Amino acid sequence: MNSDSLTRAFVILIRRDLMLAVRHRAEMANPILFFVLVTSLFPLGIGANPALLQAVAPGVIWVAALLAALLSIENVFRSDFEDGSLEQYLLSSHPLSVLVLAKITAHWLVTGLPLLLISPLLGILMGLPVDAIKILFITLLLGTPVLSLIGAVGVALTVGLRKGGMILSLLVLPLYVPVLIFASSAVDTAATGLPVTAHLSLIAALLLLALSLSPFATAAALRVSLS
Amino acid sequence: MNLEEFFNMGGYAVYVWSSYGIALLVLLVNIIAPLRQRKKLLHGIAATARRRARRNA
Amino acid sequence: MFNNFFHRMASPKHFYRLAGILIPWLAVPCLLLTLAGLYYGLVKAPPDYQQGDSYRIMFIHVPAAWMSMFIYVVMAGAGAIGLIWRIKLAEMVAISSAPIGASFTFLALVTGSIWGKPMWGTWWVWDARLTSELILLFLYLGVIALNNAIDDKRMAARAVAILALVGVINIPIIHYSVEWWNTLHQGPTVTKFDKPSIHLSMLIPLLLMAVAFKLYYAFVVLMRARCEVLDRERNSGWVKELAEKT
Amino acid sequence: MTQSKDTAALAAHALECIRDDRTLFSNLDFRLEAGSALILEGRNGSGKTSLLRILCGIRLPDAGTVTWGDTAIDKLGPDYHMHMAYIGHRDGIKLDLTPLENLAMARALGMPNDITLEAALAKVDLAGYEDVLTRNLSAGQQRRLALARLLVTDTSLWILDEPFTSLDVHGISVIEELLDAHTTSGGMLAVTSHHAVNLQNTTVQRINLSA
Repeated sequence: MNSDSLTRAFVILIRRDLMLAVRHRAEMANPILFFVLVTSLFPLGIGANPALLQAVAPGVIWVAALLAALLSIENVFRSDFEDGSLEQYLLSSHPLSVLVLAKITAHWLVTGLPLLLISPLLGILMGLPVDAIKILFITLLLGTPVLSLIGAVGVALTVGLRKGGMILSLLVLPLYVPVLIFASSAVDTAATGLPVTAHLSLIAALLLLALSLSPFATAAALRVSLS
Repeated sequence: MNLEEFFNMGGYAVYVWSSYGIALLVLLVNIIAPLRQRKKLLHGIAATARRRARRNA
Repeated sequence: MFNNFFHRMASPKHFYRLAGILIPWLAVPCLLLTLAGLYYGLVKAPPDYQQGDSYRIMFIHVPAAWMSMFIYVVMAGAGAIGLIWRIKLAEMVAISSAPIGASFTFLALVTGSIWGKPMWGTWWVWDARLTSELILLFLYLGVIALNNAIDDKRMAARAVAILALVGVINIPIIHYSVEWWNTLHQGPTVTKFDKPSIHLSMLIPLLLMAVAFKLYYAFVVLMRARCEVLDRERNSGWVKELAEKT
Repeated sequence: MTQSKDTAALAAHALECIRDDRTLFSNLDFRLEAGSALILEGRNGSGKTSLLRILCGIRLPDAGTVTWGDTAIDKLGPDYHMHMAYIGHRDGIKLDLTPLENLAMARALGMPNDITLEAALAKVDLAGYEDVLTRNLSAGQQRRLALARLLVTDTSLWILDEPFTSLDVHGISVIEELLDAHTTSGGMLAVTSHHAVNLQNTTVQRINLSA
């Protein structure tokens, strides 16, 4: 199986998913709106005291991002399962884990990236200092792919179930804990002006681990769900 | 170490005995559950076998 | 010889009979060890100079916490064996281990918070170990929920195996990140939740209880696995005969 | 159609399949050679679809093995899948893409052959619908588009589950022609169908699962 046809399949699959997403442009806005809405609920709940808001801002923004990612990860395989294309990936002459990685990359471009781009706005909303916003941006840049990769394993395990959504959060949220801890503490530390290289390198390590293991776990889970 | 002192547990009786009580409860439940399930399974299998026999007879 | 044994063991009928024989041989020593552990722990061991007698909760809490980790690893291992070599027996052991592991995790959480009450005055403390146990409980509940959600038993077992493997890779990461998080947000009032310095009189009951819990897990997982065998082999002849007899 | 046909054969050995405690079939054996077709018959729920999915390698048999050129298909993985194509109950095409985009995707997933996508569409009588959104095609046209996927990759084994569903008389004859051309040029076919599948000069095996 020569590798150039594999990379071609990888690129074509990503381009096709992006095309599909563009044709459902309205749906692309959902994760962003959810992210902004959940974040702006907290000041209403906690009160507008700037010092307090700034103290909780990293954790609040990151929990909101995490929930937005979880909400949107569900349809990475759902539509393919319903119209039968998922079976075709299993039967392709390319390794399933590569095709799965293409699907996850496309999903991240459609949902993870927008969360990233809007995060500075939320940083301002919550009164974060500028360099904390920069670090927030970097943690989301490194962290949201991890959310998509780990989430994909959960989706693959529950894609065959009628009400898979409920179980998905129970399966996936515990696995999100390390990213949440390192990322929100990175932004917190940055707000106090201390160096954050340790935090960012840990998140980067999580990303590499997820990148190398999650496609195989997701492929194995898809084979089980479709058998 | 007489009995009364033993149960008092140096004033922490509530905490120590509630912990051991809950432990005993959890461990017993995990033994009883499979026993009851086994009985239920066997009765269920026997019942379906009888029903199927009656249907064929 | 070994291959024949393994092949014979793998047949559900033989496993059911063999497990039936093994269970009492595991249950009796477990009971004896537990009684010994309780005697040495509750009666013989001296009170701690700092915590008085409340530290005796340790003899339940610590072995339960060890078991919660141990069972998850065994579950992931059995799941992997079932997934790779498609051995039904391994699948059944993995499925049967989940509720037992969840029970021990719950037990560790409850006894941990009860033990913390006299020391810190509150029922729940975001201590590193307790927080890790809480997340481990969610992982167990995820495994049990996934197993119940899938109707086909063989597919459920394979899905659970994958989830358990993903979980077992994440457990050390979660543990490390929670430890790291705990040192970060170390509140001034929270004293480090460590065991009192262990000397022999306290170590013996701890080890006795730890071994007793392992034996307990062994015979309870066999009991649950036997139920799995009956459930899966309900249509085969020997199960019907067995059902008629009882 | 210049499709290279290697001589590997698909063979089933003592296959068994159990669903909800019912044995659908057990120790099922057959061998499918180049240029021949296997037609599966049987009542609904007799396990026809399960057998096809076992032959594809999507579903694991409860006992027995499926071999492709004397190697078990689960060992081969993609090396087996490159030689086969499967069309199930669901069409496996995206309704929000055009037929050309769908076929381009199907070609990317397999080993491309040298037929153009437009020619493949013409063969299933969909010439002129290249850029119509698949959502706007009729069910019969969508089914023919799904079957057009067979033409854009170099596959010798076609596994089809009720290919003629929602096709009209004309559609059925178009597809039968394609199946016939495939088998006469050395291809292999495993198909379930309630309609009679008349193939001219190909050796046909019939297996009835509810006999």
